Amino acid sequence: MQIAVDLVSWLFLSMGMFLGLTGAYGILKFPDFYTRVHAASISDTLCTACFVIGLALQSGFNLVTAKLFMILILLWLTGPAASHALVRAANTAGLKPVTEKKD
Amino acid sequence: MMSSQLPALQVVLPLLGAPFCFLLWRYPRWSWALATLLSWSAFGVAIMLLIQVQNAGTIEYAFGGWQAPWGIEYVVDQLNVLVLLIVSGIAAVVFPYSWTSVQREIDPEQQSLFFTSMLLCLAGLLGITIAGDAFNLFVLLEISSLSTYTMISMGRDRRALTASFQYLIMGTIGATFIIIGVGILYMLTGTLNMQDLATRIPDLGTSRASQVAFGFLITGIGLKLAMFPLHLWLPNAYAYAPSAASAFIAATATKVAVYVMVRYVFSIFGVGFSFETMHIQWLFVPVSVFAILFTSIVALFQRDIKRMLAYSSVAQIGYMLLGIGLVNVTGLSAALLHLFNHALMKGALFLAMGAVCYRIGNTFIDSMHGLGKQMPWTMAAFVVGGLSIVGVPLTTGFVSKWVLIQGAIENGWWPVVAVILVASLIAMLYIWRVVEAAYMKPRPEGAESITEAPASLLIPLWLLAAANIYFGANAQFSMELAQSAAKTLFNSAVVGF
Amino acid sequence: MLLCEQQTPRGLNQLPRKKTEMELAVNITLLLMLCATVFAVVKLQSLFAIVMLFGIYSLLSAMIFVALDAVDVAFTEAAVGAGISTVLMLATLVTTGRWKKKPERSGLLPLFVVTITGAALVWGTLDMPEYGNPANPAHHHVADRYIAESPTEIGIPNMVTSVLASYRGFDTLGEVIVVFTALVGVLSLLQVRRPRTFARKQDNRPDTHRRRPYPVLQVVALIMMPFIIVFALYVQFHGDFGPGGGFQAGVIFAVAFILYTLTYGLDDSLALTPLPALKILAAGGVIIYGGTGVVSMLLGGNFLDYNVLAANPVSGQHIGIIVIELGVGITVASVLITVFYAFVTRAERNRAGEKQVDLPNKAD
Amino acid sequence: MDSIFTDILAGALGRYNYWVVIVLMMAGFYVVIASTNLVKKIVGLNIFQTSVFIMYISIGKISGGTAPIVWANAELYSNPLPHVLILTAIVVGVATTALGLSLIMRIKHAYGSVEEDEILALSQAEDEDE
Repeated sequence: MQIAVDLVSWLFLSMGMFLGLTGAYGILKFPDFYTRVHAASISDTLCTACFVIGLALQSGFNLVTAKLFMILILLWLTGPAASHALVRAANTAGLKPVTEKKD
Repeated sequence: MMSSQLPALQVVLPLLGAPFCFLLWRYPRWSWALATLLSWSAFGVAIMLLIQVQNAGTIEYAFGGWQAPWGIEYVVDQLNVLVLLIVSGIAAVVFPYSWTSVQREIDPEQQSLFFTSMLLCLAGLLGITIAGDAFNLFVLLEISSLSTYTMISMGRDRRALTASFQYLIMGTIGATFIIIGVGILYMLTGTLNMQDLATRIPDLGTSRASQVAFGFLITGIGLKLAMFPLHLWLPNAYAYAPSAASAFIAATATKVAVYVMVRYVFSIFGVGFSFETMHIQWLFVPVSVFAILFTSIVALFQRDIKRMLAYSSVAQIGYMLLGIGLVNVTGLSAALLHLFNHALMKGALFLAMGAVCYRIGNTFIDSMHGLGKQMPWTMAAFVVGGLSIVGVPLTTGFVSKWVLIQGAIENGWWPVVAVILVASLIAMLYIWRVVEAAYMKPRPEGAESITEAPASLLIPLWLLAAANIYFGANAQFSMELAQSAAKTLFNSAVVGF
Repeated sequence: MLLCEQQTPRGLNQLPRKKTEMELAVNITLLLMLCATVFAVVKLQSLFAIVMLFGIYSLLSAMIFVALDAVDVAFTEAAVGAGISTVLMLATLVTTGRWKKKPERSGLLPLFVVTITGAALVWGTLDMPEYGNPANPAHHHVADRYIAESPTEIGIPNMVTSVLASYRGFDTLGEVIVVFTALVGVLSLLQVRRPRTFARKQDNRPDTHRRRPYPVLQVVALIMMPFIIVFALYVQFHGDFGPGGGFQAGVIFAVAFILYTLTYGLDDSLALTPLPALKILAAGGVIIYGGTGVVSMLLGGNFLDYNVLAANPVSGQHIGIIVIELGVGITVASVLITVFYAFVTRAERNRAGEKQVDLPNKAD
Repeated sequence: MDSIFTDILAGALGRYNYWVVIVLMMAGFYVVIASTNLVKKIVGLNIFQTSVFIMYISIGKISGGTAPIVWANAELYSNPLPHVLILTAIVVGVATTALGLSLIMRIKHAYGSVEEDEILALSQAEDEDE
């Protein structure tokens, strides 16, 4: 049983790690600001979710898990809002998205 | 019961008066009245402390009732009671003066903020003076520094802003150096209490870490007291600050920093460590000789008299460091005496400039032509202060220079004596420039006629000018205090305060 | 290092040794990241990037503080350094522009000064007590008593709070006064005013200069605010038992209003927290703190001696600490809110006046 | 030979923390004195101070210790005193930063620039005009 829980937990943790790395790669590779924010925010939400679930499985059913899920809710609330604010600010400042490679 | 609380009251009264002063933002006059009242009460407390110290010796006060190395302690002894007296005395004169002066120089909206800053600065300086705890000294130093930056930035010229910013950067670097030094000392000894440090530092011997701590502390304090190559913030800060602030800061802030230097060099590190291991005199003497000559000459070429006085201040700080660098009792008592006397003379000179600024709006030498006739009392007070800077007999400046020369002769350092004399000559020249402009040159044709400054400016100004003459003619009081403090610092340096 | 491994007392399992190694690895990683951040700051030209990197620097050092067991400090650094300082710097950039105009001058003299200072320090470390050794002089003499006696003398588990509020309570009063002094300074330099008043003067567009509503952000901010405030109160009153206290609580409380200002605009938030009230609270917090000291003086103790506040010294300490922490929290919160308003007022004023756009219209 | 090597290693292990902190401190200090941009100066000042804070906290660390909050299983606590000092210093630091930044905004308003050399040139021109 313990092994099974550990296995699932590690699955989630490595999934989170993979998503985090993908996000980081996206930030480096994508062509302009908007796509970069997109990469960061997508990986941000799912990645944290995976981490929290993985850690919650590690700790078992107790106060720590409850706190972890509260953190998750907080991040789900603030992360997208922050991405939204960023993009909106860029748009207001007049930053144009790159639509085609050669212009 | 109250008498045992005096050391706390000395600082707490102005410190807690400040928020009340701030709350009166709609009524600047009341906030000024409160500040003045508190500055007088601080002076009263300082006098009572002086009497207590002379009767009963060193007073210790434990904040929160916690014994010394664990809690924060205030210590009042013969050395710092002198500084307390001069800081609160200057405040008691400058605060009443400030109302009229501030009316001309600061917007009504900001006046109560100005008085609050002055009160905070006073509290910080008094606290630094009697703090017995190295870290508490840093906190109080920051209170006084932040309020000083605020006061300077309220000057009318836009250069006041850059002067204040420059001071903020250099002052914060200085303060950070001080906490680095204190941190290393704490690492080596496990204590922050000054008395405790003084007993534990000799056990460290000549460890490298304590030498580095010493270096950082000296540099940090040197920045605060405008030790020669680190003085760059000072001229602009004094020149562009509002008159009342210039007078208060010039007369007190660097003096308190000199006191902190003396405290660290003599009481905490001890004579043996500072002068035999670190040979700090070989820093102080050349630096101060150079400062005295160089900045006196620079002062000669200033058009703005406030700026000229600021450069003269750097030179005068040089005298104090020179006194410390002589490493004898006479030299140290000269330094302490000059600390006291210089506060009196610079206070008087800057107050006189404040009165001039009140009438003509600036302090340039060419706009002061003919002022000797039109503002006779103000200019007479300026002349008294100027004579004191030069060191003419019967003024305070003479007394401290005389003792300083004696100290130099004791060491057989004749070139230093020559430097002091030459610098006095240069001082005579720069004071003479003002006297010439005010008394010999006629008021230019068509210039608006000017009347004497109001009594609310003249009375404080003349109180300080009179103090210059009184303590010059009758130097026994300040001399005895300085000498006994210097003796204790040399003799019982290791034992403590 | 070797010495302390022998002295680690716990023998339940192999955890301590593992923990120390783990700490070492975490420490070194964080320190390296700090170095990288700092060198980027030295090199970069974009002020915006520099300020953001400073926020990262602060956050990283907060993590180091956690690794070095200084949880209270970490909390404060994260809230103050990474939070408030960065926000204030960003607000300044709105006014001053985001790009440095010129590359650095060649800094030979600064480099010389820095090298000398650094070399002196390194030279000094060579005979410094070893890092982390429990036998170091710093951990004995004064600190012993705080660790051994404070839980019974003061009666609260968090030793940092005991030392901060009671043994060194006067330092903390000084610190509150420093914050108050900063308020005095900022108010003398920058005014706090409703942007509407001077924007109207500039041009008579009806109400268009008012911020366009940000529905998403405003809703999120409204959801967050009560939680932030509850958290601030928790930190305020739980500081005796866990990390936290008046400073951290004050900063968090201020953050709630900064969030509100960012999403709803200065007009609305000044209506919520009028300036005179903030000023009175800022001074009031100092007066509460100092007043506790004065009361203890009147009751016959020394300044800030809480033992005399109640019949039983320990409950006296409790009362004293709660009251002064409250004073700290009130002052810090209202000062930071006011300072932020002052910064925003200046930025808004710039916006109402000449509009300067210095954002290069490129992704890179 | 072996003992010398372990000595050096132990010495380095015992001090690496201080050394890195010194590097950080000096980098911050360099930014303060070398940068011509006032905002960058303030950032440098903050980095300088934050690094000093790390130094203090390193002084207070005891290997194998725990945070100084009374806890049933803990036997060794890290030293709480440096923590208290640094709490104070952090708040002092933010106060200085706030004041410095508001000065910068006023300087920008008065001179139209936050570059030190431009401001210096303007001030000098003013000095000569008088």
